[in-house]
Amino acid sequence: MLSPINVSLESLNLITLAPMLIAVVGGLIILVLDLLNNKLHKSLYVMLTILVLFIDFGAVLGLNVNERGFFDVMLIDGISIISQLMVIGGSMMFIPLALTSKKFHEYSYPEFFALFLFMIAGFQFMVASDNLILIFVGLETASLSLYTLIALHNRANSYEAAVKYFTMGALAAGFFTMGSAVIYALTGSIELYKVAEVLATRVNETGLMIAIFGSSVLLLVAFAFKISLFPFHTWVPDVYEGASAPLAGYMSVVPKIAAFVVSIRIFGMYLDLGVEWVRWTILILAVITMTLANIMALVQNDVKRMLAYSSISHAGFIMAALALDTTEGNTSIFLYYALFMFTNLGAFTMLWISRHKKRIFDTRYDHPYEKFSGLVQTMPMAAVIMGIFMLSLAGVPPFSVFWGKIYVMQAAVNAGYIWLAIIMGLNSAIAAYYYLKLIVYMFLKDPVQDAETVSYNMSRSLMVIIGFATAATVGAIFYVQPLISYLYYMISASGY
Amino acid sequence: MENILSILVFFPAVAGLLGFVIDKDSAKAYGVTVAAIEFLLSLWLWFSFDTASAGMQFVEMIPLIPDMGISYYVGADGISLFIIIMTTLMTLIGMASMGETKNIKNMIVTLLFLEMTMIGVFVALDAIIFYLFWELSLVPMLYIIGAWGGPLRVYASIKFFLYTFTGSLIMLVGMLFVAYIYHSLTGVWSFAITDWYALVLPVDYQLWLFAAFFIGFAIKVPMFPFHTWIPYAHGQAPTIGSVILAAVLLKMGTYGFVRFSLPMFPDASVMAITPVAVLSLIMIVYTAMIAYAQKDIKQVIAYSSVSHMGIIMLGLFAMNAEGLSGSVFQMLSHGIVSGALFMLVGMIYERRHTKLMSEFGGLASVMPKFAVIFGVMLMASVGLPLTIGFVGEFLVLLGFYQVSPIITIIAGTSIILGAVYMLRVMKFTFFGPLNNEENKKLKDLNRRETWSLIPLVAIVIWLGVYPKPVLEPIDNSVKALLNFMDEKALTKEAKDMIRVAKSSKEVK
Amino acid sequence: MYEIVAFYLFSALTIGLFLVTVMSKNILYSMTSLASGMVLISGFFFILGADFLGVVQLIVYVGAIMALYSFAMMFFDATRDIKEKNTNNTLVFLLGGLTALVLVLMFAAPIYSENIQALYPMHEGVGNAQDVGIVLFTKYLVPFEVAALMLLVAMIAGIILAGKKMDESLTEDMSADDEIVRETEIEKDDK
Amino acid sequence: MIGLSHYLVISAILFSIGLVGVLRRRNLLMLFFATEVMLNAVNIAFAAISHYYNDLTGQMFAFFIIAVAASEVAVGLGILIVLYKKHGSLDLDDLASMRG
Amino acid sequence: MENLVYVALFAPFVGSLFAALFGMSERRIFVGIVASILIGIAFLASATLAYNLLMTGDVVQIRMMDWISAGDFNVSFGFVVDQISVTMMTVVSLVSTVVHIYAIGYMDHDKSFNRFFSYLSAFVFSMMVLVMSDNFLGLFIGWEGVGVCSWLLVGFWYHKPDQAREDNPSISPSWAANEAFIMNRIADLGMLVGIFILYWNTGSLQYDEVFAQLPYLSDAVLKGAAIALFIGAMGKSAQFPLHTWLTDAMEGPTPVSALIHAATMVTAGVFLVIRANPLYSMEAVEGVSFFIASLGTFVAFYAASMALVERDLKRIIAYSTLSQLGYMFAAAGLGAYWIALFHLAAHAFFKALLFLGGGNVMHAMHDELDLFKMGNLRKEMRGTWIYMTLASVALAGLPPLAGFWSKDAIIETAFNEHTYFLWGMLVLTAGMTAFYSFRQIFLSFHGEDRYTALGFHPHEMYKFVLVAMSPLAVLAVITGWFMGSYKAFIYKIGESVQYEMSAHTHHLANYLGLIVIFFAVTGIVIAYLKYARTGEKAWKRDEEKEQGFFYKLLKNQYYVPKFYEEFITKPYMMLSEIFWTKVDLKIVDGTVDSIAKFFYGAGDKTRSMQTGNLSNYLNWMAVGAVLLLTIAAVSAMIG
Repeated sequence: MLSPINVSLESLNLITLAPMLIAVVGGLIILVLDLLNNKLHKSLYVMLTILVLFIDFGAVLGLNVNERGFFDVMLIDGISIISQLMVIGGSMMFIPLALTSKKFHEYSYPEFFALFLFMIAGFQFMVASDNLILIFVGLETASLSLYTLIALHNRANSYEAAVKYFTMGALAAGFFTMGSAVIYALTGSIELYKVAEVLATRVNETGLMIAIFGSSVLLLVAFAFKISLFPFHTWVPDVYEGASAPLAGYMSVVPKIAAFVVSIRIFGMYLDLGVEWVRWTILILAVITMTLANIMALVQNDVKRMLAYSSISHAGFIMAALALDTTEGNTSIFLYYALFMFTNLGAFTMLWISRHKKRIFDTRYDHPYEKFSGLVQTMPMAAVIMGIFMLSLAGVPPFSVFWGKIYVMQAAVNAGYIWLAIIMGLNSAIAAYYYLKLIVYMFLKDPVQDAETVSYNMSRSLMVIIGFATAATVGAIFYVQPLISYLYYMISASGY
Repeated sequence: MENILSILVFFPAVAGLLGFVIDKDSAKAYGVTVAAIEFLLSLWLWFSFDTASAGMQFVEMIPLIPDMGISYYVGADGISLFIIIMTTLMTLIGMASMGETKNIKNMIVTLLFLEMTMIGVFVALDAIIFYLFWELSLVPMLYIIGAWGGPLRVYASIKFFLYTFTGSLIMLVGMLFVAYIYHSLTGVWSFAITDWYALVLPVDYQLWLFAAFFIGFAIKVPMFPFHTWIPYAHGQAPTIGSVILAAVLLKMGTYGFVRFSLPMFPDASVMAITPVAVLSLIMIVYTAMIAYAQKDIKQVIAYSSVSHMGIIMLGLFAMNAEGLSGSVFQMLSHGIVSGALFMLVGMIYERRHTKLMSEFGGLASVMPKFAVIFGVMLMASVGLPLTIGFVGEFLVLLGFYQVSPIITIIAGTSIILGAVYMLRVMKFTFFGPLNNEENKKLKDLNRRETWSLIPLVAIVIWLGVYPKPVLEPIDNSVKALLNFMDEKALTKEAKDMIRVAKSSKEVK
Repeated sequence: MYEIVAFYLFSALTIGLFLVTVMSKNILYSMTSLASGMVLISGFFFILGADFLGVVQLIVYVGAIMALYSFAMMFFDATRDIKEKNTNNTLVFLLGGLTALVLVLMFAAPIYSENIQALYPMHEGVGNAQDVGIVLFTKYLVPFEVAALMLLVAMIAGIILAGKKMDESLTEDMSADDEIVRETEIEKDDK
Repeated sequence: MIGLSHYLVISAILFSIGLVGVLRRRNLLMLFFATEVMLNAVNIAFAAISHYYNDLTGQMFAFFIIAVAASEVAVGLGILIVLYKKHGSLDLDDLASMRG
Repeated sequence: MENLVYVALFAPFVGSLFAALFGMSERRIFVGIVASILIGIAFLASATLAYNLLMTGDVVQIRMMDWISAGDFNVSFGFVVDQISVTMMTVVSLVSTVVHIYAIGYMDHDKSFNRFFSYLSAFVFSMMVLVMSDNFLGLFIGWEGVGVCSWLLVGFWYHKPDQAREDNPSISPSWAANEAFIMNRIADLGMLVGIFILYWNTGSLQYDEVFAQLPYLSDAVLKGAAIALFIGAMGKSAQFPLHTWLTDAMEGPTPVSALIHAATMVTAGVFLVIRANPLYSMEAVEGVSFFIASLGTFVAFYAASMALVERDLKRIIAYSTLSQLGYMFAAAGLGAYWIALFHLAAHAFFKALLFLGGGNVMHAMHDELDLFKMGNLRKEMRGTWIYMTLASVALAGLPPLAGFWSKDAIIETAFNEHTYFLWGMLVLTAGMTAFYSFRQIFLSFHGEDRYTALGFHPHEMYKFVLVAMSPLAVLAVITGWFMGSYKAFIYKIGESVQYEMSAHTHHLANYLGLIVIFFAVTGIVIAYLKYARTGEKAWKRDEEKEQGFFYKLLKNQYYVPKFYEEFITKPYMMLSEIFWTKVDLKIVDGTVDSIAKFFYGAGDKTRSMQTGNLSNYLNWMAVGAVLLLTIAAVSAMIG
């Protein structure tokens, strides 16, 4: 017979669960509220969501670094804290985009907000663990919510997007589980710290390399899909096009942060073991990704789709930093995404503001370049702001993304990968073209529309968001230092 | 006012921001006033500048990102001082003479931002701040070319942007690598140029880094074979765009060589003398010939600009005070002269909406003032003594003669070829019979145009006759630079090549 | 002996059935073979002593999932033969074959190690369900709860996606499909 | 004697079959079947490894995989339903309005 | 004294500025008067300085202000008034004064009257800078300054259209101006190189400092400097092969031709050689000097030969100028610097007079220059006739006029140096000179009246103009008489300018002189026989002869301009076109664009990867995964 198990409540360290629980409970509250009164306006839910996330944010801030909890399933180290903060922060910034002046389908569902919170909880679980099971379940929770949120936009394209994302996600899940199985077979464990320990003893065993490589590849496929590395990126443009602009912007940042955290944990482990093969595979994939996505973005006719490719390219950029496996490299991942987030938030919000229910300018696209032509004459401020976002994305100083780029490149140089830094530089140059294209349309062409059509969706809260994003993009230089030192501290504290 | 440099940098930017609320009709007056104040400020800078000292003055340093070693670090020495003044001057005059009326407010705001970035480049002592302003300067220029330019303006502006952007990204990698070396040697992150100067790099590192910086600067200069963006940029840009582009933006490249390449990589610079000289020769001769083949007046001046930049490049690599001072002086002179020439072309373009030489002829009879000022600028452009153009060109050739007589002689053909294409312009535009009916009713320069050109004429002559007030501070800084390079150089060849001026020279 | 026979039998059958699942043109065959394959897989679980897992497999997969699929099948009216155009069967089988080859190569490696200590060992004389229960409700309680959350998400998703509210879209102005206000020429070669 | 490798190999083969299914199926519903095959294949591997290491973790993983599979089916079918309502078809080839 | 130097220097400058003030307004006669007075003041100042120098022998050297200083290089505006410069100053200011006054009359009807005076005075200023400067760079200022003024003045009638070379060998004033400028620029490069050589080897550009260093310099340096400086001189003094611009420069108004292209500017090259006499008298550069002498002799002959068949009044005088410059170079190259300088001065007077006379004719003939359309003008223009004859006699080198003394001395020098071939050539050229100058006189002033039939009604120039020309006439006569005292004057400057004939030559001097006179007289007689007679024997155009080879060769200036056009100008244009359209646009820019196009094209291609079909996406994913797996397996098995 088994002996009874005594577990003290303190040893569980339940506080590590608190942030996720807050999100989950918040989601449940919303569901209950809807049950009680189904006539409530979306603004209530938006604000509730923000409030819940606010508490969540506070709870994460209150966590101590490097703690484990709940039978060591939960892992609260530096990167889990900063990634949770970024996930929550990003979510807080994107959810007010629901407050458009026009009604959109998904926001008429209170469940949308519940799912949104569940998704955040999923991401939080995913990043706050080194147990492959919890990572998998958290990932799937978040993904399933995300698929639904995409589909809730409720038009043909969004179904198509959801199906594509879903199907490929299922395939990726298959690879992830297979990879986990190999790891499990190799080490008898699926907890990464344990896996690392065992692998370190086994890494030199003859004939085993194929399994180690194989496991890394299988996991890489799964995360390359999430992060959107070539050739697993194909879903991105379609999903972004099909999804609503806020969600597309959201997807370009938040899920990727979560995926990157797990990647740091997994591939960092391989790199620490001295499996150089993984490094080169990632580097090569990253380089192909950023180049190819850039090239494909050149020929896009739709701004949102262009931004989708651009986000693939940015992801490749950051993935390369991951392969460096230095503290700076890992810091740069978060720094980049933090800075990228503000800019992307702004850019997608601008798209959202200009979104029409009818496709006025093109049979297919919501945001063809033509829509923005001559914007500077009809809405100079909007054009300037959008221009700033584009320049920021192109990596023109002093806007936010530049600081991320330079930090990544510096990390590459410091790690001895000067060629990588040069490729990054050249890619930025290619990328500049398609960002410029929008600027060219906005500033250098004559208007074909009046201000009304572009500011169709404008509402006060969207303006606030835009203002915030602009300030954060322009004023990046003033907060980069604290951001870097905080990130660097947190990451080095957790040993990455 | 120890922080005058910051004021200089940010005053136009703040003014630009406020400019958004200015009424459209008053925008130009506002812009001119701001530019005038800025110009006065820059004069004040000169006034309070200690011309006897060769080092950096008005230094300000505010750490921005200490973890990366990035700080707001500015200062000016004799080399940058006058480029700053030229920048403010050309902005003021360009703006005052501007005949543009379309979207004038946007233009003014853009110009003010552009002014900020230009001054920023010349005062920056932190590589990243330098890079920041460097890149940022592309944006207003892109807008100016693209929004007010000719039929191919979009192509031209994008080409301009992407080309320079690509080059500068390579340069950025170089900067990052220098910072990395600095860090690995000292354990401290720093992008301060003055800190970097202390680095003694092995020769092979120097060569690679030199190459990285070279690409960035060479595209901006623009050196052959990276020059092809400039005919488009000039050809399509509105007058004010060409003026600023030629007068100031191109100088950023050559200034970069002075600020970065020479002091940081003395050995590599010495090794690069021959390749750079050959490229410069190609620039000088080849583009001068291309200029001769042009049909469009503005294109002639655009290509001539490249040709003159070749002279400047040559001087930079003369490795002696004569050549280097001459080169810096030539930057100023080219700025003023080519700026004025572009303005002149712009004035004729406004009247006739064409820049083709074949459309003109005999203009001297209907527009005598115009012809006179054009003639003065032409003569300055071909380097007539007692005009500003001679001093620099002469010193450069003099300086480089010590390095290579043959190259100097070939480069010296610029005084011939320059005359060839410029006189051709003069002949086909101003001389000959006044055949074209449309030209017969052309009005001579109006008051605005005349008075915006007269200061330039005055400067052209003043600095041609008495360049000392400008040349002396430049020379001081250049001598200090050469001394520094000589001390820092590792190889004997480099030490031999770098010729430090001695105040008491032994007579053979 | 019994294990060997069972293993090879189950192996052959699952492979065969799953091949039918992926190859059959008839969705009904496909689904039926899938269900049968899953039953056989639970057989594997039983052989391997994972009784609880086997039961869950039967209940969840064969019971719940297959039921869902069959409802879906009816909804989609997919009982007739599915016409699929397979343009590139060679590639598909090449990929499948290669995957199989590489995975087999991997698993053929001396992947098993005697030195590995089980972290959560099964106990002699204790039923599998008990063992599983203890681990599941201690160590894996959090994932378990998250799985619950996931199921909740799935439920909500299923409900709202299949719900009536989705029939009318607030997102799209349907009239837009018919009247495109303006056709703009996309300048493909503007540089 | 049946070793771990036997199970792993059968798992690998089933996984590949699933993959083939995912790749060649044009009907979304049947494509989903194939993903189930893949997950099931992995489950075998987990159960086998678990057995040979005498460790319960593998069974846990398999257990969660089943849970995930169930949730995926629910969400997936939900999406298929809205899609079917809109398109009247589950054929992938009809589903390429977004390209380029 | 210093003030006088400044007066001499800046009076013309003030005049120029004053005239420029009215540059764009209507003709104002007082502009011309003021400018003339200011030049006159400059002349007075120069003359005072010369007198002072003659009396006291004190060389005035002043330093006005710093100009360029960079590194070790330092040069300032410094002026020196020594025997050489004061000679030039006096000559320049005197001729200028006359020409200014003359121009008031000549440019009477031109609406750009004021502008003309502005340019003309500016030229005088530049010329003064050129001759007075105490360093090479200052000289270069003047050098370029006169170049520009020459450009402005040659192209003064810029509105004239281009013509075919057959109709007008100079094509148009603006064309000629550009040609002059560019050719001079070619030579200026040589000059600059000379300056560079001197600076880097002596550390200075001051004449005295440079010359003090000369003995310490290597032969190669000295040769290099001498050659380079002489290239500069060749351009300005229009020596072969840079000579074509001078005749074309006759497109300018005649006072300009008189002042710039006869009396002053073109002699700057000679002046440079004289100024740098310590350099050219170095033993190391003997070869160069001899080359200078030979080239001078060649040009003297060459130009004279072309003048033989020329029909254009001004071009004849231009050729003669060219020829006389050759004489001067011959003297300078042979070491007789003071003789060269003396001939320079004498030539300035009589050639200016000749040109101004030609200007009178042109004025009278409404700008018609074809000698064949004149004849017997003497009856209408007696004053001019006298002046021109006087000048021609001087030019032809008949005693006792100025030309005889100076030219004879040069020829004697050639003899003295035992360069008998040069001597022979020079003597022959003297004969040709006499022939073509009198051919011109006879064709225009004597013989039959050909102009009336063509509708010309010539009239004599204003009185005051003729009066103004009188100093030149006087000087053309008497200058030679002061050769001895001038020699004493200039000998003070130092050993290097001193040149004495050997006793042998001295002994033969009279015979040598007679030979020259003989040739000159023979030339005049032939000209008379051929062109001056009336009635039956009157000269008629011989069209057939004009088709002859030699005639055409000479007429077309030995086809040199044609050669330049065909082998330099046109290929340059073609090459430029090729560089632009083929190399720059196609290759260089094409490469850049093709890189951009490559990426864009690649985008279009890779775009098709994004088919929108989920199955394809899954394939991509599987391909990627399988590929990675395979690579992993392979690399694991290998490594």
